[in-house]
Amino acid sequence: MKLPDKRCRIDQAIATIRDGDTVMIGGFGVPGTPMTLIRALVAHGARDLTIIKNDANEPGMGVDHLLRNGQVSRLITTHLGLNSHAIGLMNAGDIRVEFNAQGILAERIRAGGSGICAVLSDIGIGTELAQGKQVVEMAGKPHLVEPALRADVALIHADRADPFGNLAYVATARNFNPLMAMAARCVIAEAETVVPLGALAADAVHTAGVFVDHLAELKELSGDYAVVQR
Amino acid sequence: MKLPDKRCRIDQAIATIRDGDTVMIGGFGVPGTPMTLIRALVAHGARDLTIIKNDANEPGMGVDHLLRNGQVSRLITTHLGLNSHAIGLMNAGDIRVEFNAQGILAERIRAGGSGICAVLSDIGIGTELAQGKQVVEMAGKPHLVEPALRADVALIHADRADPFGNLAYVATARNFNPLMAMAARCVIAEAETVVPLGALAADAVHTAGVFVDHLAELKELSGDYAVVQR
Amino acid sequence: MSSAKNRMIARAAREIAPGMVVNLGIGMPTKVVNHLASDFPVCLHTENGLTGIGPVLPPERADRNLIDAGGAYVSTIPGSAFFDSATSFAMVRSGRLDLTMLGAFEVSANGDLANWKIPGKFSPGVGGGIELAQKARRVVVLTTHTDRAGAPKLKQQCTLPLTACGCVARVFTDMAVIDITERGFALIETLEGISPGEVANATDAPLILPEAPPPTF
Amino acid sequence: MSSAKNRMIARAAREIAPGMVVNLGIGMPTKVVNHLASDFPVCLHTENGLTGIGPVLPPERADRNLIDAGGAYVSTIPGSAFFDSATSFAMVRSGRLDLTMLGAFEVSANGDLANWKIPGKFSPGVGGGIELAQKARRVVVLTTHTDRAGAPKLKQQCTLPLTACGCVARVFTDMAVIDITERGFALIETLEGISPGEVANATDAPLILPEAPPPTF
Repeated sequence: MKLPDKRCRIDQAIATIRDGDTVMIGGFGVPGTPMTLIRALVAHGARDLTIIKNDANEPGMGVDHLLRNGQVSRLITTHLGLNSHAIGLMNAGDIRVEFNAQGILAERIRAGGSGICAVLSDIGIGTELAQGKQVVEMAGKPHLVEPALRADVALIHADRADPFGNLAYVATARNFNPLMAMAARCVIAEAETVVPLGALAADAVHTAGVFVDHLAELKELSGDYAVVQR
Repeated sequence: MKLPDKRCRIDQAIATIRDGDTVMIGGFGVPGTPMTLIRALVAHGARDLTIIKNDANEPGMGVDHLLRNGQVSRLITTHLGLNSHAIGLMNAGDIRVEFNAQGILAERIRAGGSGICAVLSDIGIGTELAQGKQVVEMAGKPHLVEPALRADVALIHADRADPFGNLAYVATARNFNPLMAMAARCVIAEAETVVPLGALAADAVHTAGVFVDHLAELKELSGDYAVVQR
Repeated sequence: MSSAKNRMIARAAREIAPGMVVNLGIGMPTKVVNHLASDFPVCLHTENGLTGIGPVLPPERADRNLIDAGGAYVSTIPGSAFFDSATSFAMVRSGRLDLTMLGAFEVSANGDLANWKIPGKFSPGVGGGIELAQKARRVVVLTTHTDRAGAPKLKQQCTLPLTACGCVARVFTDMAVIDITERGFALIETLEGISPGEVANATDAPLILPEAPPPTF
Repeated sequence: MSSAKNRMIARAAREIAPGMVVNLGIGMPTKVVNHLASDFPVCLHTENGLTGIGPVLPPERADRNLIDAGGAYVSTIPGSAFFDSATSFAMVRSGRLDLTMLGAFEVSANGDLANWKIPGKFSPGVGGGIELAQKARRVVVLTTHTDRAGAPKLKQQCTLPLTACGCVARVFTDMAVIDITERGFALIETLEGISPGEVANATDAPLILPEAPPPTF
């Protein structure tokens, strides 16, 4: 047996995204944000997207390009504190924003990626984040039903990959990437380096290739990925 | 800042286990089973234990020593097919056995290790494994409530560790170990090798040391760990 | 193994399409791998935490830490990956397994599968079977057509505790290839030398026969 | 930063006991680390996926892939570990954080915390704050005693949306150290030069005073 090769051109992979799709995008700040795939999605132009991402990056960076291009109608996120532009769109009613507790967003995505329908949690009970949520009693205590999240497409940034789509992340660029890479019908990964099959040790794989549908090697790393000067 | 040192003697760590405790034990077959910690628990003699383990190893191996020593009153597991002795104890009513679907056992342990109260799943609906379980309707469909599992103590086998308790596993010896290492009040890990702080790359850690309470280096590897001759 | 079983297993191997992710259950399904070419593009999954299973090794070359879910000492291939048990079943339940091949005690005409328990006689636990049966995109069964006493395993309804309901798409036996259709069992192929009538006689439910003589394997 | 704030932060640093796992929230809590000795045995956690945070680095030495939850370019120390966001909050919710230090808009006399939203003015989202506040084994707050308009932040009841109920054990301010007790706010220490009466006047709830003059910091 040998493992299939999933390398592809970025534009061809992104072309499968349709108006109205739900798109998960990895990253926490700049680290782990698939900047090149986002630029390709801007060029592609699909609209009315629901974006699931921890944050909205900063003005003029990453997912903010999708916001500025009017492609996003809904954002499922945890914190927009570094993007005043996104907050402005939210306050103007131009995008609908659903805030999740950060670890609950992570669990909902992981549940979606694990074929689990929902998790029961006591996080947020007594706060406005509990409003409108289904409640289940267990052992006499109330718990919130946090439904699994899945997406049509996940955009993932990895440090290294092999042609089968096994991925490895580096430092805090891991964050939501391994979770989202489990939770979409179509998983598109960009990797800074693609090594030959077998060069990524089986014990060092962070996301197994079976979760990944399309893999693109980044020929060069744009300034989008650089250290942010503040 | 520097990280604390968690190295300890095996007998001292195991001495904290009390009659009636719930003990998670890693491993799927021989790989990943903490054979040395199990031998120490046999020597310690704590009784009326609830053991949570994927399987019961084989007759005369691993957790079967605890069964033969009469220390186990209850076993939460997925499959006993390779241990006719354990099946005999179950059929004679000497131990109570609760069978879980294997991935659901993994999820229940992970939920316990993640501060999640339960997961909702459709696995087993329409089979006898669904009997007696709480049902929650979501989107008009029934789902089974699978409560989180936690333990008083988890016994873990790792390939490599550093003094802070960061762990790395090898090959299929990983299995339930990273999940159980999250899900117990007191986590005791045995490692084949303990390397200096910093020698285990931060990206290569499989279980972060914050989950681990006590770490023991195996001075020599007993025959318990060897390839099984059939 | 009998020649009929061998031909059943060889026929089942043709069920695997290039590029698939496949889990082969313990027993006869595991042997399907022997009928795949060494360069066939497929990813084999074992639920104890490995994708990219390589050949089984003899004890003297075995890695003590590398087994499949049946306890066989296997190996890796370039591109293999190890992961924990939660991740392994995340793959299964989230639909990343294209195909699983399982054994069976009974299969019903609507695709119910019973393969884990015989009350009072055999109850070792369900292991990973429920999730494989319920969640793989395609579930096929490899089984002898009748049990040791000659009783049919393909029945109108299962009498044993179920593994999963309505999950089986196709059954490979030592007599035939049979699909589960909306109208029940349908004969697709027969073993060379076996007639459709013999298959129908060994099946404890109506068997839809093709109009022309079916292909043989 | 004012001298009073600096002394508050230095005092808060003494809250960290050897061997603890600690998460320091964005803002003043992050600065607590500057008051720990370089060989102090502690494990700092940041929710974007790192245990064992090392010193903040200047841009020219920064690793573009290595930040803390506040976006600062940090470093590792021997024994650091990286992990994904689900694992990071698994640590938080399963009780592996001994201590978290958070900022606050308001703290109530029963330990309710409001620190994420001012309706109509400020609502950037809750981030990881709820889980830190609700699940760390010990939650302490670092805040100025009053807001910019001079209004007390310690109140009988919070008026802003809550982060978590009854979670705060202790508050460090630029005037005092105050514990939340079953009977409400209790004065523990005062900033050097501040009298218990001044603290009570700046607190919008009853303040239990010690019988003897409290220690200063």
